[in-house]
Amino acid sequence: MSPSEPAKKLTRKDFTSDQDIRWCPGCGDYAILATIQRTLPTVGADPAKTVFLSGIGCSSRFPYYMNTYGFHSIHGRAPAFATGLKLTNPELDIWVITGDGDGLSIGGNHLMHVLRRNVDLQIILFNNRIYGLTKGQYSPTSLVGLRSPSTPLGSVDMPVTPALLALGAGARFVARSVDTLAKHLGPTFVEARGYRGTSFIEVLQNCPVFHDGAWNHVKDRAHAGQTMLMLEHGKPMLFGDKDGPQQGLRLKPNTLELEVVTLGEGGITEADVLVHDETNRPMAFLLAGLEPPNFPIALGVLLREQAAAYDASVVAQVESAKQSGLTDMDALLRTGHTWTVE
Amino acid sequence: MSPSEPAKKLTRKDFTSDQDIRWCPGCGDYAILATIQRTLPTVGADPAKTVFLSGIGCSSRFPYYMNTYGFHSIHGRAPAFATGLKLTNPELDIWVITGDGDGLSIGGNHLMHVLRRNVDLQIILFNNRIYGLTKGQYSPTSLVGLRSPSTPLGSVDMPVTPALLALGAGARFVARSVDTLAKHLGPTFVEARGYRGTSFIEVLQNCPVFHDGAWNHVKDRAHAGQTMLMLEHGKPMLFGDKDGPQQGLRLKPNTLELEVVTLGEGGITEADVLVHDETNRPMAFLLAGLEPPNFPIALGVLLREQAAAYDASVVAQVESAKQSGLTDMDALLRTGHTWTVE
Amino acid sequence: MDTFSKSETREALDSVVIRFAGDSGDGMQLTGSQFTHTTALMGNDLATFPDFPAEIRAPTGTTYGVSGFQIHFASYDIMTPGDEPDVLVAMNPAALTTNIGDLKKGGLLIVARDAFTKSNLKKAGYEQNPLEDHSLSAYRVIDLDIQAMTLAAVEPFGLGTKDALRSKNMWTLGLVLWLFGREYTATVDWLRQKFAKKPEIAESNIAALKAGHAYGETAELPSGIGPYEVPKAKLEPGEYRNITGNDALAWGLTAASKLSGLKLVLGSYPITPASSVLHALARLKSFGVTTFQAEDEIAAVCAAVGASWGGALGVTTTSGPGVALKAEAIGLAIMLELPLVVVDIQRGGPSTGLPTKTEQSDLLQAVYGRNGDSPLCVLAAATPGDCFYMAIEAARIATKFMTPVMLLTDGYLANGAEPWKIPSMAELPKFPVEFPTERPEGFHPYLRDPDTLARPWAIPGTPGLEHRIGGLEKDFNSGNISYDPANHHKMTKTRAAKIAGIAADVPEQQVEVGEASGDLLVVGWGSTYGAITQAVRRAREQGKPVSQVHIRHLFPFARGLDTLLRGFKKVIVPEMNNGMLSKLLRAEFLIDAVGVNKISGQPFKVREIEAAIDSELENL
Amino acid sequence: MDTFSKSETREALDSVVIRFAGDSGDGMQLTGSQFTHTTALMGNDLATFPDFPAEIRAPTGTTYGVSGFQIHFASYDIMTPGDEPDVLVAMNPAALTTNIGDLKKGGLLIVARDAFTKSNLKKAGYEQNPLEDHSLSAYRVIDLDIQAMTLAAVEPFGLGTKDALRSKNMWTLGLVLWLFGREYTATVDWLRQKFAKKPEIAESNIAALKAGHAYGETAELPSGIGPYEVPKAKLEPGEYRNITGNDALAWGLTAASKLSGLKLVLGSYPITPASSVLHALARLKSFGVTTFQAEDEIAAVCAAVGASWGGALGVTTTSGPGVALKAEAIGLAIMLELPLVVVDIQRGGPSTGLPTKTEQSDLLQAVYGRNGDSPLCVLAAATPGDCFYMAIEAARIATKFMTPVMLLTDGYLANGAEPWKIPSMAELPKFPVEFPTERPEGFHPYLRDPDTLARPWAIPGTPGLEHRIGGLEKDFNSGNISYDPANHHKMTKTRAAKIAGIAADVPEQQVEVGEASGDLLVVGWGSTYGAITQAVRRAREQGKPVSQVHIRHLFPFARGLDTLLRGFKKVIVPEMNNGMLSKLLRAEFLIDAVGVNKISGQPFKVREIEAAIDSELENL
Ligand SMILES: Cc1ncc(C[n+]2csc(CCOP(=O)(O)OP(=O)(O)O)c2C)c(N)n1
Ligand SMILES: Cc1ncc(C[n+]2csc(CCOP(=O)(O)OP(=O)(O)O)c2C)c(N)n1
Ligand code: SF4
Ligand code: SF4
Ligand SMILES: [Mg+2]
Ligand SMILES: [Mg+2]
Repeated sequence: MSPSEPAKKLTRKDFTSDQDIRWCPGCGDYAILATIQRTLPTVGADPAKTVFLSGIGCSSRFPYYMNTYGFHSIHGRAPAFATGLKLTNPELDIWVITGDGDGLSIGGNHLMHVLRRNVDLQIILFNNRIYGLTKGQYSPTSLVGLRSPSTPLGSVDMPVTPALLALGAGARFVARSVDTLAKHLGPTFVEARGYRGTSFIEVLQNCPVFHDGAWNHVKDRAHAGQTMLMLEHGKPMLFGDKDGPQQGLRLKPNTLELEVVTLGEGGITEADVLVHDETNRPMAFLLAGLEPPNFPIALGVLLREQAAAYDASVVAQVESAKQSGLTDMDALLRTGHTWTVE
Repeated sequence: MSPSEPAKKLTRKDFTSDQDIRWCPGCGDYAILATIQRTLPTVGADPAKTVFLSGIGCSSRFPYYMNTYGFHSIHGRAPAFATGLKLTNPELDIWVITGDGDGLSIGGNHLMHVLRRNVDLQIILFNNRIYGLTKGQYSPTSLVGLRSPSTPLGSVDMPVTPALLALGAGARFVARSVDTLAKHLGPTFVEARGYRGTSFIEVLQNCPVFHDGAWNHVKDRAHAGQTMLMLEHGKPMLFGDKDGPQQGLRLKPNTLELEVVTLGEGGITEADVLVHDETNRPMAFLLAGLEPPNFPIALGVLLREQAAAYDASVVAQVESAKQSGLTDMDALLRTGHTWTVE
Repeated sequence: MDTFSKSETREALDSVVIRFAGDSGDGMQLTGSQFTHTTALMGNDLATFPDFPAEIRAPTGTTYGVSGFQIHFASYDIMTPGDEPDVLVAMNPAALTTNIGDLKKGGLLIVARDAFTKSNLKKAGYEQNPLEDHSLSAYRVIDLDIQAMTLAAVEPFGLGTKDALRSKNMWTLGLVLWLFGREYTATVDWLRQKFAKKPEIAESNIAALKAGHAYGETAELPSGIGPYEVPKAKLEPGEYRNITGNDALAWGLTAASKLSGLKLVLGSYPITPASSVLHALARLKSFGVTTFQAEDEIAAVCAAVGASWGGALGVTTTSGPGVALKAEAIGLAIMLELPLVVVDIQRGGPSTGLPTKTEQSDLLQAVYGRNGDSPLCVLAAATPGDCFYMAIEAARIATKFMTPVMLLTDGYLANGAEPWKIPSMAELPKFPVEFPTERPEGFHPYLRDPDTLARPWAIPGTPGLEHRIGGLEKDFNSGNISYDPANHHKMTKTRAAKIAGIAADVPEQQVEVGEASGDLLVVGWGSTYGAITQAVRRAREQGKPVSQVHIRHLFPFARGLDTLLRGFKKVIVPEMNNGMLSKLLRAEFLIDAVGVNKISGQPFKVREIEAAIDSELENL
Repeated sequence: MDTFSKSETREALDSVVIRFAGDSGDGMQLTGSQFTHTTALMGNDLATFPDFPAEIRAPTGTTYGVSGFQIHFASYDIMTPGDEPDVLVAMNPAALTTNIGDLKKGGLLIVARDAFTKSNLKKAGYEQNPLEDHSLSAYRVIDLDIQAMTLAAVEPFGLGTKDALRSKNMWTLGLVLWLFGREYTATVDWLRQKFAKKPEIAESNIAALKAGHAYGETAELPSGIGPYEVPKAKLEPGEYRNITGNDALAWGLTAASKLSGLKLVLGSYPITPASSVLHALARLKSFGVTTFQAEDEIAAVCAAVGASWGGALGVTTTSGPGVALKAEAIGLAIMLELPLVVVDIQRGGPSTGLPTKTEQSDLLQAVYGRNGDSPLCVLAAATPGDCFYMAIEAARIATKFMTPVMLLTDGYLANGAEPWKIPSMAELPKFPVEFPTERPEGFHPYLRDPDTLARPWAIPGTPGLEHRIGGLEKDFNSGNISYDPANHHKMTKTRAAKIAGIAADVPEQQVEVGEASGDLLVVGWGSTYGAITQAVRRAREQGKPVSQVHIRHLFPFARGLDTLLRGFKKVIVPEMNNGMLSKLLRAEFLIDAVGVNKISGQPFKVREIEAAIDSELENL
């Protein structure tokens, strides 16, 4: 908080810009926006030090609606702009907003490199499994067979799983949540913000216009307990509908496979259920790939691994060079051999 | 083989172009070239149907030395050219040659997408952990701390592991070998060529000029038995120097971690050692990340998963449309409403 | 073919411009295209201009969510969608406020009165209801409770209010069709086909359509308002259809594949306003068309180049920002001397700019936007239907000269439609391509045809022609890599000469309208064709000494252009950019070509060009 | 400062051109730069031209593995590395065959005779040994067993033959130093410093160096051959150093950061010949310089733009193919109106082209290579040392006008060195940047300074100035997204006017040499400066009516250029491309500027420009 302003308690309004929101009615983006706007005041965020930076897509309109610094860049490149900005001013709290097209199609390489470098940013990927802004073409997360304007006979591209891709690239904080699950989404953002390094958060988002119900198999209220696994560090991985049986994930003995077990069946107790460990990378790999119908989808923090943040290392190197190296420009120009003409 | 030519037994010479090789003396690229030139005749390859397609880098000079069709494209984009070529003529046997800079830095996104699509190609990534052609800057596979012209105080970027990245992107055939291990490299190429889909092969390559010995910790002849694990499908993962003890990899009971065990110690027998299963993706993830000194590096086929090849699916869709759809251009121009002016 | 059968007395009009405007969700584009279709069947000439917001579905009632569709139809041949509407249909207050400024004084305004609710008025920024405060007295207003009448008409189908209201555009269409003496049969057919699987939707829409039509017939419209008729235009005999530029382009590319005998391989990445070419070609798989939606524009063009090397007609379609990304790879194609068609459907720039608006501001990027001396051929289409022919021309030149060709169209051509006389494939000249199969004496990949300077298109898979190509400079005599200084000079000159040589292969530049020399010449390119032609014709009808040249071959220019330009005292160049063709003409011919520039994301009005002509003539 | 102390009788020469040529592994670049260094210390003016192969280490003995270094030094002020060498040092047959054609007739040829082995001769394509077949009779040949003499000299250090032979370049350098009356002290010091950790290597090299020098002193050279001396040049008094263009550029950028008070943030991706700027800046972290080696050129420029938004001096360095990739992002920076310095160190194109050779063929890409109407400022440096000043000028304009600036240099400037009078920082004008901290009345991010039309540089982190920017068109009055047609026209014109306004902020265009009007004007830009100046001076010495203008501000042009151009009967434009500045001049001023084009990857020779001058004067 800046010294000139008296510390006052901020509210959602302080994070809301005066611009009309231009998403379609019913778009999942509204819910995500509301959650961010409600969450930031609770963690003492300062609008002046907060930056939302996006690419191009429906989701990438996000920065216009936040009363913070905002940068609506070009398609796919947000992580690169964010890296330059963070290296310039590491005090900023930077949120990168991207979509499954922006972040995984044209921008996949920047995403991968920012993740491996571990620049201190939050990256929220709005995954609606479709190109919204350009009117509904299939995206890298669309399932095989999807009929879209560019795949009238059904897509034949095998999709990518964002969390797996991130893990493969070396991401150290990987989380997943759902647009409309504000109570899960808000805390996930808080965790992400707290992590020093790149936090990658995939948000399952519904595009009612071009791919309505893409996540229904996950979100379906009737079976949400069975289709979503809410991860908690140190807690057994249990799930199940309120009134149904409690289920859990177990490692098949001596294999590398997970299986769903039902508590109380065949003598299975909670003790048999695998305990989530955020620091266990192989576990994160296994969890990232789970999907209904055979498994619930894993939500929450899949992986949190401490590591040096890139911006901190870069700054440290510059600062230590300043201590020990040449700092006088005139002297620099005169390094090496010089001679005088009289 | 073309009908016009009588089938004759080809030799290395048939795959050798008349161009002088312009790599530095001692470069690992020579060994890889020789192995390819020796291997192709053994599998009945037809120079007229074989294509080598590369990006830019020392390694990307490769196509000039092969007496096949060759295409030296631009930096990082070889997978995209190859995709277009393969969609045009699926009969061609296409080898993409790339480097750790070409394929993982500027070209990371194309690599990731070709892998997820599973276009039927072989992609050989020459990993010398350095930018050779531009004189020695660090690359995405360089280790933290590497001093290079662009990191005079040591690099602070966390490196990427090519095989992990490939797996995260959804690659279905992932292998690894070593430039100078012709006896391992040749058969690995044969396996890759036999796979219908994208086969990704990382070759550990030495650049004696700018990063000499980058793989010494793996290749060191004295301990090669301990530093290399030669994977064989269905065989226990054993390694060890000829005269030293036999070691193996085991899954730590009920965890997701691998550990090194020594046969004969503490009652460990071959039966305790994990058996390699090329079709087991979680296992491939675990193997891909192993590196000396704590583990041997895994060489050979890490993963081989059957799946539809993209080019085959695309062609099938076109062919079936040809059967059932409109094929008369005049009729097409007259679809929908037309009217006549007299 | 439908005919007009009604017998009311109708006022005959020569030409009418109607603009339909409403919320993005109100179906104005459908309404417009159905009206267009029926009008075409009636034998009028016509031109259309859809203008929709960048937002997919902006919140209802907002001004930036307004979607418009303008149609100009007449009993003579016309070339633009009209400067100002004679009739404005405004489905809500936002549509009214954003469009009323364009309506001709005394023009007809049709409004859905019951959409003028308090909340809609507020969203549109009205403090008072304009229907009640005499602010519209300059127009002839028909304000009707269209929503209520629609609900009444579709009541029998038992839809919810929200769904029922969806048909209000059809009610309105019915009324407007009646007003201009048009049948609704074609729309009825279309609705039945479109909603074949949801017959209740089809029937409720049809009911609304018929109700609107009936309302016109039975209700008493204010005096002095309609009904009208617009007699048939005298068009060249033949079979016609409506066609948008992007459809024409997709079909032209497919036709080029047939005429050349080449497989068409499109590498593309969605971008407004080019995406619909990808969509159209994706539907033509039965013609052997392969479409590849790549991960980005770079991969898209690279895939097209890979396809070309493999012996396909490699094509990539995009808009300005995409061309910027493709520059490096296009440079490679120039070095490789492979055929490639790059289509740039221009939109408002710079950067993301105005993605859904039209502009001609990529011309200099097309000609010069690459590193090194890297000439390629640049063409531009003039009308929606011309996109078909220019696509074929691009493919012809690309394959004959082994070169990338950049074809420029724009958002206006892409989405605008015009009646198009359908060609027969048999009339179109074939340009079969032959791939060498024998190894000629001294074969190398850069051995040139002495006439065209094109290199042989030897494709992988051909026994005996194995070769290596790449982006490094090639030796003129062997095709191997060469760093030789004199060779590089020679190769640069050769690449330039090859492209310059295309001029000898295309028709001489003709005057479009008027004499080949005189006082004032108006030079245009691309989609300004209609507006310029109309303006020059009108000026000439008034006896003004003005001619028109329209350029389709922008690089190299066609032979004869020089003489034409020098034949006039003054040359003006209307462009939807800040002066690009004028720069090329000045540099090439040293003539003082003066720009008439409009950079508003909107096409020229005929009137604007007439004004430019008048002011130049005054100052001559 | 070293002085010359020897007392032999030496033939005095005004100027000498020496070319050292050998295998890439022979250390010719080191030899050349050590000779350069000593020559600078001797007080000569000089210019150098390193020319090395694209291969990192081509196989020994091959022609494409030959590496060359040419130095021109004189007792007067010179500006080019010389047309043809007076002296050629050829370390092997490949070096001889690739370079002998350039040696002046009667020139001095020093060859390592014992490198003319059968296998080396074969690799160089010689059927006979040229040292034995009189084919070199046009030259004065000194053929020595340099390898054997080197081995003898370093014998005491007990190195293997391979290592021992590494010193043969030092032996040769010793001989050449002696020949031109130069001391070896500076090289000895340098060797001791360079090999501080390997004293045996230092000492064996020193032994070889001394042995070569001693050989000159003691051995009988063929009559008529040396020794020579080249008296000091009269240079402006001051402290001097040698500097390459890329070092000057890196230092200029760092100086700009000091002068502006901004943090320097470089986003770059390695590419020949630009990489060494990244390397140089990476070594300047102690000056607060942040360098970011990005994953590609696009990320590099985007990071620089992100840095600029954050309040840094954002810079990106690359060569032509990289600029092509950056085009889209540069367009965004234009729309965002943020400062950005893009340095294009041009190389031979198109495509990968001739990566290690020089060319000026990115000029039109710099000016026009983006989608939309997207003007930016384009500058060019004229000499290696000028890169320092133009880097500062680029930063000054970028920050004052809130615009991207493209600075063009080329491979010749990048690697070439010249003696450079070292400025003192106190003399250089500061251009401090202020970021607004208070929210002015009606603040919005596109509120403009009425003079410069620049928008405020409000940086994230500043309380109260929160705002949103992006690539969509902005409203002139609020900075919000606007699709309004008239606004887009106005904003396009405003962006153009802002860039055009830079002309008022830079010095008027001056004549470089000669009168401000007359018969013939030679107009150049960039690295052709030296050759053109020398040629024009020579022509004027012969009484020819020719003047010279050299352009540093290429877009917009500086005021006064128009008048200058119109003041001459004829204007010629020598360029290392197929005609680019000439196009810009023709389009802008409608004057018949005629290109003199050399596209060989090699800089102009003075003689070539003299010839062009003569032929133009004849035809006047
Ligand atoms: C260089 C470039 N290429 C293409 C586009 C067109 N484009 C805009 S958004 C988009 C895809 C958006 O998809 P996604 O990131 O999933 O966002 P969503 O709209 O679904 O939120 C595309 C292809 C563009 N603006 N710029
Ligand atoms: C667009 C573009 N950017 C940069 C370069 C310069 N460049 C050529 S090769 C290379 C890196 C090569 O590294 P790698 O792929 O690891 O190949 P290696 O030389 O090590 O085999 C770079 C940066 C280029 N040619 N083109
Ligand atoms: S198109 Fe889809 S993602 Fe875009 S705003 Fe509309 S509902 Fe949301
Ligand atoms: S620089 Fe390294 S990788 Fe390149 S050719 Fe030389 S040794 Fe091989
Ligand atoms: Mg999406
Ligand atoms: Mg490498």
